[in-house]
This record gives sequence, C-alpha cells and structure tokens, in this order.
Amino acid sequence: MLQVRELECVRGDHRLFTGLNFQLRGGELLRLRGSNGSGKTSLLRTVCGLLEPTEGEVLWNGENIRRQRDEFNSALLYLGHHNGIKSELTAFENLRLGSALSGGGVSDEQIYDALEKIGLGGREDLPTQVLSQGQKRRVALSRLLLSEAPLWVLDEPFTALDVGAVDRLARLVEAHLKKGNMVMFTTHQEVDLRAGTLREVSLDS
Amino acid sequence: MLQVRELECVRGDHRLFTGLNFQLRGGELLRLRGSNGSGKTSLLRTVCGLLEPTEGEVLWNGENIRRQRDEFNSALLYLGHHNGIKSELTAFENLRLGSALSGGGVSDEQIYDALEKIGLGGREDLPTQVLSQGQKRRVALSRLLLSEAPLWVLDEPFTALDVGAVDRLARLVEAHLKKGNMVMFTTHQEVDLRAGTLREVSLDS
Amino acid sequence: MVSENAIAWYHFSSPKNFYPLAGRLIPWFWGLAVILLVVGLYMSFFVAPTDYKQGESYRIIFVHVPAAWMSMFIYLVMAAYAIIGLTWKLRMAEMMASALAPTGAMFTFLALWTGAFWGKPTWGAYWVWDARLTSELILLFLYIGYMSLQSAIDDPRRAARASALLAIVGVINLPVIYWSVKWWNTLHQGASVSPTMAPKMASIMITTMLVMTFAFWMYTIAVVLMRARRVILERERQTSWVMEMVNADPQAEMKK
Amino acid sequence: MNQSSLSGMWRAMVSRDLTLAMRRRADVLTTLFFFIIVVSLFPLGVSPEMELLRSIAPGVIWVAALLASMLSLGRLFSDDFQDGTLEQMLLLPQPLSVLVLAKVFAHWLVSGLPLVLLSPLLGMQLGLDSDGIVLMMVTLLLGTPVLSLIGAVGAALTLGVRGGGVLVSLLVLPLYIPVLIFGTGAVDAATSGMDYEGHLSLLGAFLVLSVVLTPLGTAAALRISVE
Amino acid sequence: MNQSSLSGMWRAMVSRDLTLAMRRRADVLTTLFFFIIVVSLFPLGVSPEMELLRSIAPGVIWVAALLASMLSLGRLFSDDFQDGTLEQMLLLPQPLSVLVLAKVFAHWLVSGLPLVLLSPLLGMQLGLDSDGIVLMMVTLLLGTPVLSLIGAVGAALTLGVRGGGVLVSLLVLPLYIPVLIFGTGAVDAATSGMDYEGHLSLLGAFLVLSVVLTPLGTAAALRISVE
Ligand code: HEM
Ligand SMILES: Nc1ncnc2c1ncn2[C@@H]1O[C@H](COP(=O)(O)OP(=O)(O)OP(=O)(O)O)[C@@H](O)[C@H]1O
Ligand SMILES: Nc1ncnc2c1ncn2[C@@H]1O[C@H](COP(=O)(O)OP(=O)(O)OP(=O)(O)O)[C@@H](O)[C@H]1O
Ligand SMILES: [Mg+2]
Ligand SMILES: [Mg+2]
Repeated sequence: MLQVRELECVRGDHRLFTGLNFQLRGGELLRLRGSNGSGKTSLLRTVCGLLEPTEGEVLWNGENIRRQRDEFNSALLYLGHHNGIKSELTAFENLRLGSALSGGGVSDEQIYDALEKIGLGGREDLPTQVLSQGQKRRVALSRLLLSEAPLWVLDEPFTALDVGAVDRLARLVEAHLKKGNMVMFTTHQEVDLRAGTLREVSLDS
Repeated sequence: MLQVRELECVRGDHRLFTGLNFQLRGGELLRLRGSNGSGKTSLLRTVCGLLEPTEGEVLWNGENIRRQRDEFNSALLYLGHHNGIKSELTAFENLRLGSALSGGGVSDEQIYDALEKIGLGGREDLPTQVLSQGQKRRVALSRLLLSEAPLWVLDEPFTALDVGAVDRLARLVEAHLKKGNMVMFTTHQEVDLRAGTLREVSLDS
Repeated sequence: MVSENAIAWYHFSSPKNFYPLAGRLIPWFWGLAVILLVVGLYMSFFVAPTDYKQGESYRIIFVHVPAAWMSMFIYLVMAAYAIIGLTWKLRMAEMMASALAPTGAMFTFLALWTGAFWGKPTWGAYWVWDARLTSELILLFLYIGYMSLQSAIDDPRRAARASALLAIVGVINLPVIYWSVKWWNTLHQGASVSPTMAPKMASIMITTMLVMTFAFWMYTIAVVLMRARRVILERERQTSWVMEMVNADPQAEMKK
Repeated sequence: MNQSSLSGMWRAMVSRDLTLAMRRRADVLTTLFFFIIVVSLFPLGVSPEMELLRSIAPGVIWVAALLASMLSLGRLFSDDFQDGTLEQMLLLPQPLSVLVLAKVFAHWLVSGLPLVLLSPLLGMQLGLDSDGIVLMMVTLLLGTPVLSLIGAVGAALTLGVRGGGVLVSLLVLPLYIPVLIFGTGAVDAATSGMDYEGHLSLLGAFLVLSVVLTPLGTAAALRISVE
Repeated sequence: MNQSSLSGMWRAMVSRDLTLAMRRRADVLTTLFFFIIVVSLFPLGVSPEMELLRSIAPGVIWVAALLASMLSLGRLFSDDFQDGTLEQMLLLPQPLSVLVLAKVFAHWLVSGLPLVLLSPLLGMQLGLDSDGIVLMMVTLLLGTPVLSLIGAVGAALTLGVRGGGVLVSLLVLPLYIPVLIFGTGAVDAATSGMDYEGHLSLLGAFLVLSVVLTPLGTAAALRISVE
C-alpha cells in the first residue's frame, strides 16, 4: 500500500502543492490531473523517491520509502518523460540488459514476445535511435510486459503513441489492475480506462 | 503553393513511402495520418528541406525548394519534435533573439503579449529549463503568434499540452487558415479543427 | 545547562531565527575587526623593528602570513559546515558553507599576491615552484572549483548540496595534496628557497601576526554573516516569514 | 536591403551567443581555468627547475591553448543540435556560412580571447622574459582564431556521427599543427634573438585563409549532420 | 541470495557498458588517439632534442594520460543522464555504490587500460630507457584507476550542469595532483637509479582508498544531480 502524507513540493519560487494526502491500495488506479506546470511530474518523481519532498513523506507498506529503498525499488516500475533506453542498442538488447540489471529471470523468448505484442515485430534488431518517436516510446513501454513490480508509476505514457498503441496500453493497465496491483499515472489525453476503483487527484487549485 | 511530386523516402532498409504526390494551396489544411514509424516526421522534414528525398521533389510556387532556399525559408515556419528553444534563456529572451535572427521587426510588447496569450504569463522570466514539459512546448508554439510565414509545418504540435492549450492552438491554426495561409501537420490525438479545405494524406499502406 | 545550549543551538540553526540574530551581531564584528586591524597595522608599521637583512619590505609578512593561515582555516570550517549540512540536512549550515567560500578564496588570493610581491625583492622572481606556494595555488583552484560548481547549478538547494559534497572530497584530499607536493619538491630540488625566515622570530612579531589574524577573523565573520543573510533571503523567499518581513519593511520605514 | 539584414543577423547571432555565454559564465571561466591548470601541471609533472621550465614554456602554453580551444569547441554546435535550435537555424532565410562565422566569432570572443589575455601571467610563472611574453601574446592572438575556425568544421562534422571524435582529431589536429609550429617557432626565435616576422606573417596568412574557407565547409557539414 | 544477485548485477552492468563502448568504438579510439597526439605535439611544440625530451618524458606522458582520462570522463554518466537510463538505475533494488563501481571499472577497461598498454611505444618515442618504460607502465596501471575513480565523483557532480565538460576538469584536476606527482616521481627515481618502492606503495594505497571511498561519494552525487 502506498501512502502519501502531508506532502509539499517547492520548485524555485513556486509552491506546487502542499498538504497533499492520498493512498493507493491493491487494484486501485490513480489518475493525476492538472494543467501544464501544475506539478504532476514533480509529484510522481517524489513518490518514486527521485525528488526529495520539502515537507511530508511517502510511505510504502507503512514505512518511509527512504528507509527501505531496495525493497521499495523492487516493487516499483517508473516510466518518465524520458524513455530510459539506450539509442545505440537495439530494442532487444535494451530489454535484455535492463532486465539483467534489475535482477534477471527473463528469457529471450519472453523479450521477443513482448516486443511482438507491443507492435515492434520486425524492428527488434534496429538500434533504437533510428526508430520513430512513437516506436521509441513503445520500447520503453514493453518493460511493463516484462516486469513483476506491483506498483506502476507512469508519466504521460500515451504521448507519441498512435491510436492502436494507446488502446493496447490501456488494456495492459487494466490487466495489471485485475491482478490486484496498483497504477498511478497522468495524461492529458482522454483515454478509456476501466478499473475497479478509479481515484483522481487534481493539482489545479 | 506547395507541391510534392513523386516523393520517395528510404530510411535504412525501409522504403517509407514512394510516389507521393499532393499539393497545398492557400487556405488549405493538410493533415498527415499514419501509425508510429510510418514516416510522418520524415515527410515533414523532407518538405522543409532538412532531409534530402531519395526520389522526387518539393516545389514552392513552382520551383524546387533547393534552388530557392532563402525565399522558401522565409515563407516557412517549422516546428519539430524538438522545441528548438534554449534552456538557459527565458521564454522572453528565446522569442526576442529568435525573431531578431529571422529578420526582426517584432517589438517587446508583441512578445509579452504572445506569451500572455499562450498561457505563460508570470513565467516569462524563468529560464526555460525549469519549465514543465507542456510549458516548454508552449514557448515553442508562441513563435506561431509572432511569425508572418504563410506556410506552417507542425510535427505533433499537441503533445504535452493540456486541454485548454490544445484548444487555443486549434483556434490559432484556424485563424491562420482564414487569412489564406497553409498548414501541414500531424497528430495522433483527436482534435477538433474546422477549416475551409481539409486534406488528408495517409502514409499507412 | 547542556540541554539549554542544545536548544539554543537548534533555535538558531533555523534560518528564521538566525536572520535577526546575525543582523544584531554584524555591527559588533565589524567594530572588532576595525579596531584590531588598526592596532595590528600600527604594530606592524611602527612597533615591529626593522629586519636587519630584508629592510622594510619584510613588513608584508604581517598581511601575508595571517592571510595564508586564514585561507587554510576557512577551508576547514567550510568543510565542517558542509558535513553538518549534508548529514543533518541543516539548511543553515549549507548556507554558511557557501557564504564562507568567497572570503576563503579572497584570502588565498591575498596570500599568493602578497607572497609574489614579496618574492620579487627576496628571491628575484615573482614565482617559484616551491611546495608551499604550489599547494596554496592548488587550494585556490579548489576554492574556485567549489564556487564555479555552485554558480553553475541553478537550483539553490541542489547547488548547496553538490558543492558541499565537493568540499568534503576536497578536505579529504587536502592533506594528501599538501604532503605530496612537499615530497615532490624536496625530491627534485635539493636546497630550495623556502619562505621561512629567521628561525626565532621576535615575540613582538608573533604578537602582531596574531592580532592581524584576529582582525581577519572578525572581518571574516562579519562578511560571512552578511553574505549568509543575503543567501537566506534568496533561498527562503517563498516562505511566509520572509514574505511578511519584506512586506512589513516598507511600513516600518514609513513609521520612521 | 540584403546587406543590412545580413549585418542585422550577424549582430543578432553574436549577441545571442554572448548572452548564452554570460548565462553560463561558469563555462567561460572554466575554459580559462583549464588552461591555467594544464600549464601548472607541467612543473608538477616535469620538474620545478626554472631553467628547464623556461625552455619548454612556449610549447607548453601553446599546447595548453590548443587543447583548451579544442575542448571548448565541443559545445559550439552540440547544444544547438540537441535542443533543435540548429534545425531552426538551417531554416533561416540567410546564408548559413555567414551565420556560422558569427557563431565562431562569438565563441572566440569568450573562449579564445581570454586565453590570450591570460597568457602573460602563465608565461611569467614559467619564467619567460618580457620579449617572449609579448610575442607569445601576438602569436596567440593570430593563432587562436584559426584554431576556432578549423575546429568548427570538425565540430560540425561530428554532430551526427556518434563519437566521431576520432574523425575530428584526425581532421583537425593535422591542420592545427602548422599553427602550433609557427606559433611556438616565433616565440623561440624571439627569445634567441632571431627574426620572427616570417612566422608572424605566415600565421596571418593562415588566419585570412581560414576566415574565407572554413565557414563554407562548416555550413556544408552542418547540413549533412542534421539530416 | 543477496550476494549472488549483487555479483549478477555487477556482471550485467559491466557487460552493458562494454557493449555500449563497442557500439561506439570510435569513442574509445578517440581517447587513445588524443593521448598519442598530445604526446606527439611536444617534440613539435617544445624542441626535437632527444636529451630534453627524455628528461621531460615521464611528465609529458603522465600529463597526457591524465588529460585523456579526464576527457573520457565526460561521457561516464552524461549519456545515461540524458536518455533517462540513469534515473532507472537509481531505482534499481541494489546499492548504488556497487553499481557505480561496476560502471567505473568498465570505463577503465576501455579508456584507462589501453593507455597503459600504449605507453611503452610513446616512452620509446621520447627516448626513455627500458627500466623507465617498465616503471611507467606499472605506475600507470596503479594510477589510472585512481584517476577514473576520483573523476567519477566530479562527473557525477557536474551532471546536467551547463558546461559540465570543462567544469569537471576544474574540479578534478587539482585532486589528481598527488597521483601525478608520485607517478612521475617513481619513473624519475628509477631512471636516476634511486629507490622507487615508496612511490609505488603510496600509489597502491591511493588505489585502495579510492576504491573504498569514492563510490560512496559518486553515489551521493548522482542522487543529488538527478533531483
Ligand atoms: C606567492 C608566493 C607565496 C605563497 C603562495 C606563500 C604561501 C604561504 C603559506 C601557505 C604560508 C603558511 C604556511 C604555514 O603556516 O604552514 C606562508 C607562510 C610564510 N611565508 Fe609565504 N608564501 C609566498 C611567498 C613568500 C615569500 C616570498 C616569503 C619571504 C621570503 C614568505 C615568507 C613566509 C613566512 C616567513 C611564513 C611564515 C612561516 C611559518 O609560519 O612557519 N612567503 N606562506
Ligand atoms: N527551479 C525552478 N524554479 C522555478 N520554477 C520551477 C523550477 N523547477 C520547476 N519549476 C516549476 O515547477 C513546475 C514543474 O512542474 P512539473 O514538471 O511537475 O509539471 P507537470 O504538471 O508535469 O506539467 P506538464 O503537464 O507540462 O508535464 C513548473 O511550473 C515549473 O515552472
Ligand atoms: N537508418 C535507419 N535504418 C532503418 N530504419 C530507419 C532508419 N531511419 C529511420 N528508420 C525508420 O523510419 C521510420 C521513421 O519514421 P518517422 O520518424 O518519420 O515516423 P513517424 O511517422 O514520424 O512516427 P511517429 O508517429 O512515431 O512519430 C521508422 O519506422 C524507423 O524505424
Ligand atoms: Mg510533466
Ligand atoms: Mg514523428
């Protein structure tokens, strides 16, 4: 269970949000709303522990994430504005090396399978730098297919994706929630997502 | 008038499109469709003269753009996947220096006005690197408000924008078309754009 | 007593309480600095005897040596603040560390400059690659690196923490550098010119140097407190107490 | 009209790059400090004896200037390339080569000129006499713009190519070598009382040639790299 | 289990960075090439006399190695930072300092080791005798990893900072000085028939110390920089 308590974030002169409280249980989907610059990315990064909050804390299973970094990190999958893939490596190598780093246990077939599913069949062995904007995003998203982490934190996962890919990703999120896991995300697009419990947090005041 | 004749683009092993023909007259809007990796960005860059076509040619007022680069460039405004703004400069400085480079004639008031209109009022004097993803995109888009170029080429201009900003941009495009100018763009989002003549070119085969 | 001290410490480690305290202390330190400086300069020029070998030019020692001492002291103090700031996340300590750096660099530069100035009449050259001179030069580089890093990062919080880390790395290296430079020089150069004067310095000279050192210290504290106040205002400008103060100030002016 | 818009663009470009340089003041200063530190490493690495140092001083200072200028060139186009502003520059309705010349000029103002102004101090530290120091400044004044201009071609070529650094060194350094040889040669000649005017006029000729030729090459390289 | 997953991660990290290095082979070659060129500039810039060259050889080679290693540091974290993979590394369920050590090790394999292997050739060019050459290799073998480890702290601190490339040299070069002094000191001692073991054991001590301490500093710096 993820809990956020009295969180405050200040960037430069702007207090983006303060006294923010919410929690996320298994099977729940949290959608973050807010206009450009309202602090969505900052909040997501704070929840992941990449940004230090000026006040308040983030708890995972009741304990501050800073005091159990390894446990929390192994339960987390974060996808930010950046894709986090190496442009010199092929899509396949990116996924293989990525999974080896985070503890391994993923076979080559699983990787090819994931790439096929996400719509990159036939392009697995191109260096990702020659891929189009949307194809790069897909490589990053295929990590979702390979990971066992119960908590997904997705920062505008739908950007650059075409209609088909948006739909595929939405189904993926729904399946993840069905298994009793948690997803926290933000997007400016209207996406059709059905989930058991949908929570919304808005940062516009 | 923009004309594209028998254009072909090959990247690596993939022939993205071939034998492409279309033309764009004053007051017309051209929307490029196609799934991820179908070659939309490549086509837009070819039209701008940044990418050399493997076959065919792009004509502006009947002449190949490569033989009249300065004339064509002064009639063109291109906005790519990259925002093309300097992160060390403020939004205001970016626009002022940008307009000075492209020939000048824009006053400081006009710039402040444009930034206000695009929704960056109060953030004009922050270095753009601290702006959020959507705010950066808005800085890039405010060039549209300051330019006199008759041909706009926009590569996914709506990414990272929130609902309000998407709407504002759509109205801007409509106004540009009303003046008898041309717009060529691509997007994966569904956007409500009313124009006199809407052309569509699809790259999916 | 102890706990009272601890509470006072804690109290003044918050920028909000530190700001007015510093404001009250600054005039005192300025006063002390001026008095000590006047006394020290009087002693250096009129009380201390003329050196029989070097004549009057040796009097530069009364600026040179205290400046050289200060340059090293200040680095240590700065690193100590950096450690405190990083481990206990005390903002005030971070700010003190960054407020100290320019003064430290200034004294380093002063030591180098007075030394070079002195070197011309005594050694016949502005610069020689002596161990002590070289390590002072390296110290200047460390200070400049610290300040450049700080000014290159826009976000003040990140700037403070990154440069604090650098200061700590530097302080671990400082003895190694000093000692290796010494070794290097003695290995290469048998009997080198070294900036040591007559072995037994007259006690009046030592006293003068100490007075000057204290003057420099008082000056440092005054300047650093002033700089820290400026840094506080800049970094805490979005907090309510700074805003209140900034908004209240004009009214206070008007009442006067 | 065309001429006035050209000079307007020149001014706009130079002032843009100078503004950027002022924003990253640390950048400018670091080139300088790099220069100072590299020169100071030599006494530490080689020997602190003044006699030896004096004899290698012109070479050391010139090599350090060459390295500093080469390093600072890395950022000449790469920032603009990454954030997409270079793309926009290629789409300006003005000749690209003039734009390039303006950029290189601005770059030299903030990274070459300070080296020239600082060199006397370093010359003194290494024990050069005053004749040597003056000549050192003159040669650097003529030579560093050539380094920037030649380096710009290399920087433009490496933009697209990942780690094309080798290519740059291969292309650029052989061209740097004549500048280095005549630069140090002039100082050596002066300190040993020989004639040095031939060296200087050759350096001047290099400068004129590279002002005329390299902007064209750089512009062509940029168009290729942005594809 | 924890231990095996740590060593698995170590292997994964090293093989990832070596794969990347092989993809950008040009990059690796640049470091080497830079090393060679800097050394070769000296006969051109200073003087071609063998006697003089021999006396400055250890210093020149060490300074060149130091600069080459420093330059290659620019890319240690910056690519990973820009494309977001560094962010992902910070979110791995393993201690960051071990990860950092693995990265630095891989980096040394492709940028430090080749310098060591190449140094005899350059030593020969500058007229060093065989004793000097052997000792040069040994000191470089002990010293270059220290350079990489210290440099990593600087690289991590300047991530994403404007003009980080040159700034890193300003931060790191003063810290390199002890290594430089003992490295060249050992070679000088050997060529003049003196005892050099003290130097070597000090270099060894530096190596051990920096293996233990710097990864912690680098990890802390990375966390600060990614904010
Ligand atoms: C640029 C040149 C010089 C630099 C960077 C320099 C640096 C220093 C430093 C760092 C110290 C403090 C050392 C310590 O307390 O352990 C010092 C002390 C001193 N310097 Fe210099 N110095 C320079 C030139 C000179 C010259 C030319 C003289 C006179 C011939 C001189 C005479 C002294 C004396 C007498 C002391 C006090 C020694 C002691 O306390 O043991 N210095 N200098
Ligand atoms: N150093 C800084 N100084 C001033 N303002 C800053 C600084 N850093 C960030 N900001 C502000 O903080 C906000 C950052 O918000 P964030 O990136 O979290 O927005 P977001 O909600 O993700 O927006 P978007 O929808 O555009 O991605 C912006 O308004 C930005 O201007
Ligand atoms: N050097 C290359 N080798 C092989 N394929 C390449 C190369 N360069 C580009 N491509 C391919 O060309 C296509 C690039 O298309 P482009 O970027 O124009 O796509 P797009 O339609 O803009 O897609 P998106 O909607 O994702 O932005 C991709 O399919 C990519 O895989
Ligand atoms: Mg965001
Ligand atoms: Mg595209």
